[in-house]
Amino acid sequence: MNPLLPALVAALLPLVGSILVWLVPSWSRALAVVTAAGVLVAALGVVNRVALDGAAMMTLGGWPETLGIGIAVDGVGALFLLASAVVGLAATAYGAGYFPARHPFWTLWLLLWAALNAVFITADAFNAYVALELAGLTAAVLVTLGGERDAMAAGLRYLLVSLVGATLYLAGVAVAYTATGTLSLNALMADSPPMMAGVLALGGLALKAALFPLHGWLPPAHARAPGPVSAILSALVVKAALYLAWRWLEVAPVAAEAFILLGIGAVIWGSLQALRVGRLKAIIAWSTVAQMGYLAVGLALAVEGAAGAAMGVAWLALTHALAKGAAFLGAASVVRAAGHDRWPLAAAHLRNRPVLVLAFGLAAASLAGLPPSGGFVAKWYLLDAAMGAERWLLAAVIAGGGLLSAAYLYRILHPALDPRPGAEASHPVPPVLEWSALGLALLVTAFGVVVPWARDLVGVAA
Amino acid sequence: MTAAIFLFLGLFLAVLGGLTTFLRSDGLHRIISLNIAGSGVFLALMAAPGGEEGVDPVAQALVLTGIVVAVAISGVALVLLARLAELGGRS
Amino acid sequence: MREALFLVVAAVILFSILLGLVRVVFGNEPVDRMMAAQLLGTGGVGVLVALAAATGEAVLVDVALVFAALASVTVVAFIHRIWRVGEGPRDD
Amino acid sequence: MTELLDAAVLLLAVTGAIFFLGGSLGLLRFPDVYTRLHALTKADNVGLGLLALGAALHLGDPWLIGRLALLWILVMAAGTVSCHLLAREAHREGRTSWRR
Amino acid sequence: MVVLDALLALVLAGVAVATLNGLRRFRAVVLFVVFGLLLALIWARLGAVDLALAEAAIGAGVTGALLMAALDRLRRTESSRAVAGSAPSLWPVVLVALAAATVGMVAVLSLEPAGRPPVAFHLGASGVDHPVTAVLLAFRAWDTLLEVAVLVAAGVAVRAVGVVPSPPSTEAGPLQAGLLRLVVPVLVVLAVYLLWRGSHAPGGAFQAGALLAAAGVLVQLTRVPGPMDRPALWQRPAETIGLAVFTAAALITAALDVPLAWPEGWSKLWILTIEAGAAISIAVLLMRLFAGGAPVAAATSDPGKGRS
Repeated sequence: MNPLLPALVAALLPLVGSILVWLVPSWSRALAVVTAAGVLVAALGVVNRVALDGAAMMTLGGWPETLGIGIAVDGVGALFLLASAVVGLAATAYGAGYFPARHPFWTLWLLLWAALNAVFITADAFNAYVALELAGLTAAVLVTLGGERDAMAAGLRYLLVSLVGATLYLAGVAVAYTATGTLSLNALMADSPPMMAGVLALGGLALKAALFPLHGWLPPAHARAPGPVSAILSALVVKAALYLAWRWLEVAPVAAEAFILLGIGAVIWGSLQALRVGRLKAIIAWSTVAQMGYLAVGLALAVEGAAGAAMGVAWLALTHALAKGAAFLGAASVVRAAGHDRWPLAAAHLRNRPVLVLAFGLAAASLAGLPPSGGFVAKWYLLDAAMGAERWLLAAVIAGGGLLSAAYLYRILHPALDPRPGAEASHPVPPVLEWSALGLALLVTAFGVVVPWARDLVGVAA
Repeated sequence: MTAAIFLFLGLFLAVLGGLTTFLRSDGLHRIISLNIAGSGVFLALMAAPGGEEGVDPVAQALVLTGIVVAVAISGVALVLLARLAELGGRS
Repeated sequence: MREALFLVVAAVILFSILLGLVRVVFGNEPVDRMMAAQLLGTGGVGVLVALAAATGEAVLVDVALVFAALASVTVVAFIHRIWRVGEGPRDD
Repeated sequence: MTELLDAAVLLLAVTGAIFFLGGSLGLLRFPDVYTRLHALTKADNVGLGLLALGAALHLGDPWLIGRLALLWILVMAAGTVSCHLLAREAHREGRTSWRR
Repeated sequence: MVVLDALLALVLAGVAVATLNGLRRFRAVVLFVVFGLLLALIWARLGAVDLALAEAAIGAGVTGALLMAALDRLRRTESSRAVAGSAPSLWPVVLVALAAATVGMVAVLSLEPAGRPPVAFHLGASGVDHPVTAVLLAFRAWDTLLEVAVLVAAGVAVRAVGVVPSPPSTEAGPLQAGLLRLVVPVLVVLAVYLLWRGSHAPGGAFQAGALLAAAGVLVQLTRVPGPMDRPALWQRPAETIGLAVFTAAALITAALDVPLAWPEGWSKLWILTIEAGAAISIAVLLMRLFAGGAPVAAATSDPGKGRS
């Protein structure tokens, strides 16, 4: 069977779900969970087929590649799709315990999910633009669902920023199309369009991926969004822009050095801010800024051909998605129990919740890159790639950044492990909220073990 | 010649609108600037020299898609802006 | 020859649009701006009709028809949303 | 026959263009809302009507002439209603008309 | 011709600068509407009639109304808006933009001419005779499907953001009601005509949808309460029918192992069906953007994220 059909289904199913949810709002939770299960099955199917038969590419509608829209999956794309399916399922399950049935969250989230999966399978520069706009619009509105003023302000800012990013990206696509007459990313890679195309497109994508110093919009948006939305945004939405940046770096490899510099800045600045801020969700949001720096560095190394970097960045994207999803879902449960997320004040609500503490601990281990976790493996590969390319400064930043993240994550865990008795929750926390966070955290730990398989899968990319 | 004039105009509008977005603090002005920048990009794409004679239908389709997407997003941005003002916040 | 005539007419109407724009840009109050915008809408129809006559492209008449059918929407929105009884149009 | 048609088209198109110019000038030079509205409607109704008639004579395709006629009716209706609404609101607000 | 084009370009550039210059919101709104009208003229001059139709329909019928509705809501709530004394001067930006455009122009014109996608060659296989429609609904149908999803997302978003307090109404008066009786039927006929004509000449779902939306906006402005002011059973199906038909078509063709390839011989029917659904949805969704949302549900607040 063609691996692209399940890939397309992974993008179409959420669309179907969003329509049904909008038409029959009282069943929305059940419909969304069924959709999420279907997307997971489709994503597993894609991973399976890619592992067995290798990468695949086709043009929708059967038109020639110069005319139609191509979709493609390779090992890396399959991993991104898998991350989207797993985190999406966890967020949907969490949302079922968090949002009531007749809530706009359901339609918007399923539309967002369709857009993300469309990005992960596309092989067309303009199709990526439309999918990015859909993702940007739905993500920004999801931020505002809490309804408070700060959430509205953060969401509006996010919407305008993502419109700026999309317009820049579109300008890049326009230049590339004018110069080469094609929109297919593969053909663009071969034709090497003028540098301006790559600069504009990558600039727009860097803005959407919150790459330092264009990250200003991310902490307020991710920290102010409702609980499961934060998890989706940090785990998946920024990854969509990052994934496209990878594709475009292959088109315009000259920008790789800039990504390395900005990535180093992001690791340092994001970590320092995470050490400083006084709210649980803000700590996690700033950690996303720092981790996007790692990913940018990894992308650049992979594009420059450093051995093992592609494996490192694909694995880091996957494990960061899972770990960050677990962390934000856990944080949302703390917020639900405490009524606020001022830190370390709210930590008292973490203490007598062993499930949550375990989830945070495992997620933190992966984020800091401690063994045994998927994050450890990913950072190991990145370190190895940097040393293999004889970039010692970069290796030092990767290693030192791990220490910094351990420091800010210790800020979360230390008060949680305090032996004093915990506080009573002000709002009940349904078990599904805690267990969906733990599920992601357990999975990310398990991904520290299945490395050889993954290595083969990423090898399919080439 | 016609195409060259409008190509220049499109590039001018794209840069002008893009830069002005960062100079304005008022949300409504920002949304309008962004729309002008987008129109500039569309105009440049349509007026840029194409391979063959006549209008490139692919470019037209892309711009049409872009126009509809821009209207949808601007509409939501306007409603969000108004809602934020009702809550007493500033953009 | 008639084609050239219609081109000149299109240019003249465009010039009159330019004059009307002066009212929009430097006008004193919203009503003036709105009236001028209305004139520009009609002017746009005029330019399109003249161009259609000059180039023989009949599709342009359809564009003009769309313009004409929508000419009142903006003014009606202005009356009902901006200039309401007792408030008067403010420009801010 | 063609010469006659040429002359008619010329006359109609040029007069139409002059009405457009006049409307703009009136908008610029007339002293108050009511008089400016007066200038505006002349351009709308007469200017475009003459121009459309000229174009119709020039093109001579019946299906096209029908669309031009519809177009003119629509513009007249829009102009009439817009000016009525603007004048009504201006009047309600108590604006007095200009006197020399 | 060149003189006309140069004049048009100058006027549009001037309108853009005037729109961006200064702090007055209403002035910016009116000038932006004018900008859209002139842009439609430019599309016509470039021979892009589909774009001219779309820009005319959206620019004259939707954008102005959307902006004025937003301005109205802003003014009724921001009673003491502190307007900054004066905007920073725009002239340096204009100079920078002129310089950048000159550089960009030289760069673009020095490019080697590249080929374009072979639309004409495959037009016969697409099922329609108008190349733009063939690109939108056959060659690049996946883009258009996602674009319809963007519109649905916008409609849902407007409802999610919250309810609009209905404005104090000015009564329409007999003349405006008469206008409605003339213009709305014309707009509907025009929309159907453009939709049908899209298969062989400029026109199509978006132009038709935007025209219908303009008709809806006129009704919304004339009747109190308007059709979108309170929830009704038809609204949600109408908002989603375009996306539903399109997604169903994609799923059926994917099940046949040829995703988004319309069955041979039937493609025109498939394309027209999808376009008709899309036009309805586009119309209702654009009206929704204008009218603002009736709330889906009371938004659950996430406790603990109050004012800081």
